[in-house]
Amino acid sequence: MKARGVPVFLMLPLVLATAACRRPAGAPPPFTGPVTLGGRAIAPAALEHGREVYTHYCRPCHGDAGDGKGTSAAGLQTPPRDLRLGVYKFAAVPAGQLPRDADFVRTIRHGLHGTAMLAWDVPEAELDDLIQYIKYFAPRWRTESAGEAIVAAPDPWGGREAEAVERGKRVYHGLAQCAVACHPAYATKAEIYAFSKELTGMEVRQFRPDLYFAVAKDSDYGVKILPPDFTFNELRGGDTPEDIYRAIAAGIGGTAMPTWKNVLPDTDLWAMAHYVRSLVALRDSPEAGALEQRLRDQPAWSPPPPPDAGADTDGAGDAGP
Amino acid sequence: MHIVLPHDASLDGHLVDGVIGYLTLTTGLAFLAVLVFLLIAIVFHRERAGRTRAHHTHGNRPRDRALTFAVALVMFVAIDVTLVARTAGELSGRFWRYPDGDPNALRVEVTARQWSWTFRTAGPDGRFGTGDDVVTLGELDVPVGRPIYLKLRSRDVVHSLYLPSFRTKIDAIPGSTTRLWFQAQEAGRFEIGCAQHCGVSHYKMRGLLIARPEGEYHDWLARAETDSRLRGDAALPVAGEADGWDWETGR
Amino acid sequence: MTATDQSQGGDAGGDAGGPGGGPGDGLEEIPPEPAGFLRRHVFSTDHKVIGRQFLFLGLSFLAVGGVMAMLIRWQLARPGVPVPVVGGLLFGRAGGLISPAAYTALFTMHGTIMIFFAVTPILIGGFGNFCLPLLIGARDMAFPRLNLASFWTMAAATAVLTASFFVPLGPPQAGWTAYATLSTAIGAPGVGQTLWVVAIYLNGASSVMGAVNYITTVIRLRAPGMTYLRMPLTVWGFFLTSILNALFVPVLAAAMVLLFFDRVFGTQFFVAGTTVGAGGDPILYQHLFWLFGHPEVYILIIPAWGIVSDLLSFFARKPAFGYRVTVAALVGVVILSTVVYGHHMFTTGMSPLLGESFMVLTMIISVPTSLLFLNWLGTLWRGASRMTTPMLFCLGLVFTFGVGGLTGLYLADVVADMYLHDTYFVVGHFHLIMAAALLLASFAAIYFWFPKMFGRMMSEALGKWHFWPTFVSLNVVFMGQLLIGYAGMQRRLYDPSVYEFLRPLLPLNRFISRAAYVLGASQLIFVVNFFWSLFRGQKAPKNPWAVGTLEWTVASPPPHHNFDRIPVVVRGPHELGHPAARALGKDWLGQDEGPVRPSADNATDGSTDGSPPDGSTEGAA
Amino acid sequence: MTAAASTVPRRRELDRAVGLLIFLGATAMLFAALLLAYAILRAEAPVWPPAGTPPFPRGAAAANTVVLLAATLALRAARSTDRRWPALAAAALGAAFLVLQAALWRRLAATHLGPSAGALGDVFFALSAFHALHVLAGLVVLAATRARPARLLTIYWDFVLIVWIVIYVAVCLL
Repeated sequence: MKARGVPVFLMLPLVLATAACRRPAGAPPPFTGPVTLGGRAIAPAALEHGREVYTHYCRPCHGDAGDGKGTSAAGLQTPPRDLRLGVYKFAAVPAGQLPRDADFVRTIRHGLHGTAMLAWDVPEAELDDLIQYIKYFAPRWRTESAGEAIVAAPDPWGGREAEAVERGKRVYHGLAQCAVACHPAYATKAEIYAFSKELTGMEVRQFRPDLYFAVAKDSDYGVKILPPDFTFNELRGGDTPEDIYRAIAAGIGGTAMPTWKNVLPDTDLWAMAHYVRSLVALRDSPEAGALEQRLRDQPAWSPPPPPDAGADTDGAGDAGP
Repeated sequence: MHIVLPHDASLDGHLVDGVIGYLTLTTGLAFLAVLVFLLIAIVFHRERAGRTRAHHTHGNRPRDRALTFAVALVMFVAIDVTLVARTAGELSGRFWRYPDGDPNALRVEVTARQWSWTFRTAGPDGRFGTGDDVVTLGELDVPVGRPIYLKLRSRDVVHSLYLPSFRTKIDAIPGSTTRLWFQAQEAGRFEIGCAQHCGVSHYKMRGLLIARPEGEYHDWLARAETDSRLRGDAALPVAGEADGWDWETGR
Repeated sequence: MTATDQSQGGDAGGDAGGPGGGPGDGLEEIPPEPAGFLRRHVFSTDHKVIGRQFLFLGLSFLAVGGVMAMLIRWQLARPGVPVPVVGGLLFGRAGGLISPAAYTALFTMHGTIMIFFAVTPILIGGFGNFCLPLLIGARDMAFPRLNLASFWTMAAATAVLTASFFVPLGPPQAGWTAYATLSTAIGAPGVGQTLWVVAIYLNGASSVMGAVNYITTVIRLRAPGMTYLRMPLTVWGFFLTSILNALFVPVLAAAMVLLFFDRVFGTQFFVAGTTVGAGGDPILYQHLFWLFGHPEVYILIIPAWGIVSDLLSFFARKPAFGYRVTVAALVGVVILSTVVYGHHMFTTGMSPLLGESFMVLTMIISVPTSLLFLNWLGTLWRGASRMTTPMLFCLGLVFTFGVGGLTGLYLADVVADMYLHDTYFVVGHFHLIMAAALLLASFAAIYFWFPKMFGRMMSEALGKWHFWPTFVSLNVVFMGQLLIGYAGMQRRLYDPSVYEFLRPLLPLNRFISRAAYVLGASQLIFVVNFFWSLFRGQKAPKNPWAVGTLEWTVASPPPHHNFDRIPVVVRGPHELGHPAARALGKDWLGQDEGPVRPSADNATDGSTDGSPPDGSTEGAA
Repeated sequence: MTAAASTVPRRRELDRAVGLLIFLGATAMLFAALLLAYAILRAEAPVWPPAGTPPFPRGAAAANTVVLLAATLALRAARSTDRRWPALAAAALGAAFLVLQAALWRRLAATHLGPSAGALGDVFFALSAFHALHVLAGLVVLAATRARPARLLTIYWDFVLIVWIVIYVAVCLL
């Protein structure tokens, strides 16, 4: 009867040998020596460990090759990042520069809201290896280093949030002109005209027809990206005033959202952050519907007569002709 | 401690609760009887002074056998048979009577993947695969008081759409389509879970079901349709690849 | 085949057969005891040595699986908090806390180890091997070398499984059921899952080798007079379990073969979804798995039922009530167990007709099980129970099995299952049956046969100290799981607080975890008792429990060849409290105990089992 | 003593026959489960063989069947003679069967019928490869008995042949 055990024992080495020799297509080869990433030499053991962590948490979407084409990726509404590009949306560095490790940590631990990028519970102790492995996918990291961090100035509006929101509304529509070609507007045309004239001295005489909707913009990721409608969409990078400040100040890498830091004074950036935050608070509330209704029902607006008519009408926007 | 069933927001959840309650009652009584019998046997029929010898019987007499079979049969009829009868009726009358021909039902295509849910409704025109399809990630918006008819597929591994507040769940399986229907009876936000182990982050696969009164749902749908259109969601591949989701025939 | 080689040298043992005639008569040579340490203790073909090896293997893995359970409970009580004491050692890379990946691996390996590498070796491998030949009056198994191969195949399986902890990407993480496609390359790219498949296949090979051996042994090697209806119920348990093993473990093996091909050769039997070109079917895996998996539940529990049926009779000092009905019930369960597996798949969208059929069949299985249960109660009724440690564990099993069995009805019902499926209710239910009941049966068996296995008694006092905390905490843990599941908590969640509706359950989870630690800690009493008794225990007499089955007619521990003379069996296994024995100054009669004058008391009972001493000489051939 | 000496091996032989039957029953369950998997996959497929599958080389597989049949017959012949050559022929034919199967797999893999190419190739490869392992086991036992086959080995060999014929008919012909 012993003979019946024989096939089993015969199979064993065969089985183990064949089992061990399959490697996922496209995955980086085994690491043999240290790799310099972002100016730091990373040990091969750390990268191999990073590969394990990556495979456990990231692989279904971002894929073995880091190309954002994992098994589960197809059909995702916000496509998973192609990590080979070395372009990242959310980081506290000027848009287009490489993020700092703290930015990776924030994105991995807190996720990107409204996407399949959830807040993963990768243990703190394993995060660094994972981040270095993620960097390995992008050749940029072997020659460049992370950008200078954009440090948030202290919020100058503490205790004066209502004032901040009011100022932010003006900056959003009048100074930063967010609604000109990207974001939806949240003010009447007359208001926007007035804000713009007040803050820049320029007269906005023409509006795009779909002023109250966002406009999909080209991006470096090969897909069009729709800027969020703050009263309807979740903000990917988080919706605390700090998160919003960061997104405004640093910009969104690879997209049309530029870096505003040093373009506008910090007071105004914070004011916009508070304003956007106030819009986010409307989400799924009757007030959002009311605002929408008010904008839809605003009286037909036509630009005031050319400048010779009068130079100092800085009154309310609805002081139309 | 807080051990209650989750809040029931569904049309038929009380039937499930009824079955569970009925089972708890009947099996509880049966077990109580067993326990009493067991305790008597243990306490009084144990070896002690004055009781050194057991009653010698093999329990093979017709009387013994008749008694055993009778008790087993009574239990079977009292619990199992009534339960099966009740369940079969509820299944054919409610849970397995899918609203195939019901024009009022809201049809939703659910795609499960590691580790999120995608919900696609047909949008205002009522047809899938057109530009006004509404696609949402992790959030299922439904009207109150209408049958919600889900068809599910999975991109990668087996998942299970679990609606604790609606007392139901159904697996999403790669390569085939499963279905489920339920109806929300009240507005509110309810959690959607994944019940089938689907990998390391299985526990993260949480979704939200938002039930709105019909009017609010309408407003939401219009807004979401615009959003989906601007985003170009209609171009997204769905889990079923090219063959489409067959809403006409049963499965 | 090889037993003959060994037996050729033996003397013919002229008087071995005894008076009854039959196949053992004059033909069973006493095989010589092998010489050398390796031959005697490591690569022995002696069923008693192999049984002890299986027992030690199973107990070691029981400890490993138990520690894993404690870690799982730690995570559920304190999500994301580093594990005290052992955290740095086990999860150093994650900073001493259990990461989601580690947690997934933990519950996968906990289930795998407990079912395939703890309970199976302890009950079927350990006690099956040790008891079967002794209880039917044989010198060894029918195929001793196959028996040896069976153990070492199991050992190879454990080695492969252990190896999976040390490969890149770590141990398997697809759950003990390893549902496709999570267990294919789509969800589990690592080598660990492949090793798991190999380990389960080897484990199955070991089980089938054991089953071939057990069935042949029971069919061919019963002592003269040991008719099927005089076999102890323990033997019936192992016999029926072996039949299920031989029939259904191959189905699991087939699933493993196909899964192996999917993983290694790139076939697509179970692969579907986005990556599929042609049609694989993940549900096919579930069908194959549960076609095996449901009988597996009975494969594990039937030996426990057999053992408990015997032990209840022994310690109630009363014949097993309705022996034939019990046997018929066991056979009925075996037959029905093959056609009910679909109740594991109610939520896979099976057709209504199929779903209702499986529901009805599953409900029908409650008839034989309740007959069995009622017979246990009948055995206890009007007995003179001796509350020894094995008896306490048996009574504990009766209790937990009652709860576990009744909660099965919730899951057999399609409507209730829609809500309860894949929640902790399922976990509680099968832990009550598979963990609590099997653990209690294993302990009962260990306390009962320890004297025969090792020649020393275990401490009764420590045994009772072991029983009470075990029994209480066991029930708290698993009934707590039932409650948690009733409140809606899904299985296999790393951190339930992700769900708002589960957050109020945290205090109960903490409470369950504490009970689980008590359960774990009380096993230390058993460990102490076991090893202390092994070396320091009181020497065991031949028949410390005063019962009549054949293993108690030989020395403790039995000699290499078990029986100097193959016994001739004249009566059933449970002649306790027998009036005829009164004349002999005791309350039991041995199965091979010479002719006893049938007494009037016996006749009035209408008993058919106490058949005339020389009535049956049914040969095994 | 002579009587005893003649009965003990007979009893052992019977023990082994019982054991072998149970073992073959278990193995039959294994192949039955594999064939069941095949049947389910086939029943679920809209067309069979799946669209785009090249025609199966039935002739080559039939030739292998003949070789295995010849091996079985040779083994049977070896039981009724004292000569060594039928058993050696059986061993050679069995080995030839394995070599031919390997050649067939290579050929199939080259023509998009190998594993991972499609359902038909998957099924044939899995079933035939697993069956080949059983043929290999038979060869090992034959070698272990130094080409003096026991009766039980011929039963096992018959079983392996029957399994192969079932696989051939079910996968290649139907």
